[in-house]
Amino acid sequence: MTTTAERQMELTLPMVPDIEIAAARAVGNLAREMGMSSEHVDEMMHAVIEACINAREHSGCADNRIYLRFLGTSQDDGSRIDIWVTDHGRGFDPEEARSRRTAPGTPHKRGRGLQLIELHMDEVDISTTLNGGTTIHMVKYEKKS
Amino acid sequence: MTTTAERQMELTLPMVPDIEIAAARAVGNLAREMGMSSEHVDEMMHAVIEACINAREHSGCADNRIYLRFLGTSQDDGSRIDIWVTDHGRGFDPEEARSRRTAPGTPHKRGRGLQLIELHMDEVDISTTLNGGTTIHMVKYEKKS
Amino acid sequence: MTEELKVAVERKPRGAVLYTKGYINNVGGEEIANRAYELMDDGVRTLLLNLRETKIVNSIGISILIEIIEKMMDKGGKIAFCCLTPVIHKTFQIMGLANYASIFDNEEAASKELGL
Amino acid sequence: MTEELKVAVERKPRGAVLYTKGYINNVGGEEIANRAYELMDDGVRTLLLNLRETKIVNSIGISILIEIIEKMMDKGGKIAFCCLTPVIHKTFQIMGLANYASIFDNEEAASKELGL
Ligand SMILES: Nc1ncnc2c1ncn2[C@@H]1O[C@H](COP(=O)(O)OP(=O)(O)O)[C@@H](O)[C@H]1O
Ligand SMILES: Nc1ncnc2c1ncn2[C@@H]1O[C@H](COP(=O)(O)OP(=O)(O)O)[C@@H](O)[C@H]1O
Repeated sequence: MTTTAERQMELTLPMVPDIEIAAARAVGNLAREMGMSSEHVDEMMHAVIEACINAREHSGCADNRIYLRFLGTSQDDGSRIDIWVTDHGRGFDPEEARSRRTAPGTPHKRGRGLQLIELHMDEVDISTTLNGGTTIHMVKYEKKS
Repeated sequence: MTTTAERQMELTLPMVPDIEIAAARAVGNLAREMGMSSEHVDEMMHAVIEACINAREHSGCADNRIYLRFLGTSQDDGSRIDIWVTDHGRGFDPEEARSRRTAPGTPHKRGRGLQLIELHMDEVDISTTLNGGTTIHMVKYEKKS
Repeated sequence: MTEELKVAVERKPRGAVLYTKGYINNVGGEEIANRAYELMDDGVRTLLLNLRETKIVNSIGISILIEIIEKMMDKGGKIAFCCLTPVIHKTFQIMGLANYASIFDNEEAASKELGL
Repeated sequence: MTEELKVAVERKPRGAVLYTKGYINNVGGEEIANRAYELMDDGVRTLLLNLRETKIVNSIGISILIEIIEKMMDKGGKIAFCCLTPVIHKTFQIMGLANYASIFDNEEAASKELGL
């Protein structure tokens, strides 16, 4: 397997209203330029939006910044986009957050952000430590057809 | 003078045809989101395009990558965007390149990239060393009206 | 950034259609809610939301849509959606919204089924 | 990336108009050149390039435009431009293109002046 093209973007954004749109647009452009299908692009954009909203709404960070990194890799058999969304906030317990969830499809007003992210992306892992901030890493694959 | 908002983007792009459009689009979005006028946005995009083309056409770099950094700062009296376009190539002598120039307006097929960049941006400085690569740093201001 | 949602209302013989354009976030959701509550106060009991020009929603916006549906159900009315992008459709399903609001592919099918 | 330039040709009683859409880079410039040379071979001596739908040019693309102008001048014809964005207009001036090609605000003014 040879890696033919790789592009990376790092983005630092202030936590202001609607800033998640800037983040989503940036990853959307990168994904489109790499030839991802419009539905995959859309899913990634929605996942990034939820991750940014969580950082803004829950992290309580002092520096008021969201740090994003996007890595796009093209390989013989398709392409892959890795996304990291990081805040320097209070961190949380993902297990505890998961246990507060209701089953998908049950109408529930909040507590769906992480669930949506998991649904839209192929892989999701969260590294978070108490007062050490949170990074959510997500991956989307697109096989060549 | 208080700095109210700052956003940064770092972008690593492969040197493939038309990649300068991805770079220009990224800085264009950032500038628009910061409220820059469409003419300033357009000028920045054209400057970034020329800088990326120079890196691709002249740098002869081995890693085949262009490194971009955009920094947007909003201040009381307006906003400012700093752009760095870096390659890890052979470097060049900007004085020598300038001396090869013809006067602006004289029809001439090549040798206009740096001139266009200087015209489109408010400040331009080039750091380049033989075989140590090139960074072109450019600044665009927009005063609040 | 201006990602403001635009809402247009069209009254129909037996209800109304709400057209949205743009990002449905908290502010956009509230905007839709205000227009929907005005219509409900006016006696409208069948409301179709045509999201044709909305490409992005977030979970806060959707939770407001769920509140609107609940209020309408309390009044014995119903809310339906049409013209969703595939990803918004999927999102509505996870958020549980598809459970008590019908979702149609296009406005014609929706109007016919709802008797608008 | 597909930033392909599209070119459309419209023959006029006394010349032709070339409409461009998209990015004028080396490839786009060559595309324009091919169409322009076809028209010249066909005897066209007055050619208007309407750049209405071009928002971005690069210096390589422009140098190809200069070549086209030179070829046309050799044949005793003329090339003009219209509908440039302010930044493209400025760029044409520095590149020296404005020196031997007229630039018009809109197609009407250009057609009238050129007698197309
Ligand atoms: N970046 C973060 N920093 C701190 N806490 C977070 C972060 N992201 C998520 N959480 C916690 O996880 C919970 C679940 O998040 P989520 O599934 O997005 O639902 P919601 O945001 O609607 O509460 C949140 O309520 C919050 O307590
Ligand atoms: N990133 C770079 N690396 C090496 N050489 C460069 C770089 N950028 C510019 N140059 C040198 O400077 C000269 C002038 O550049 P420019 O004004 O853009 O004109 P052109 O690219 O049309 O030659 C180039 O011909 C090249 O020798």
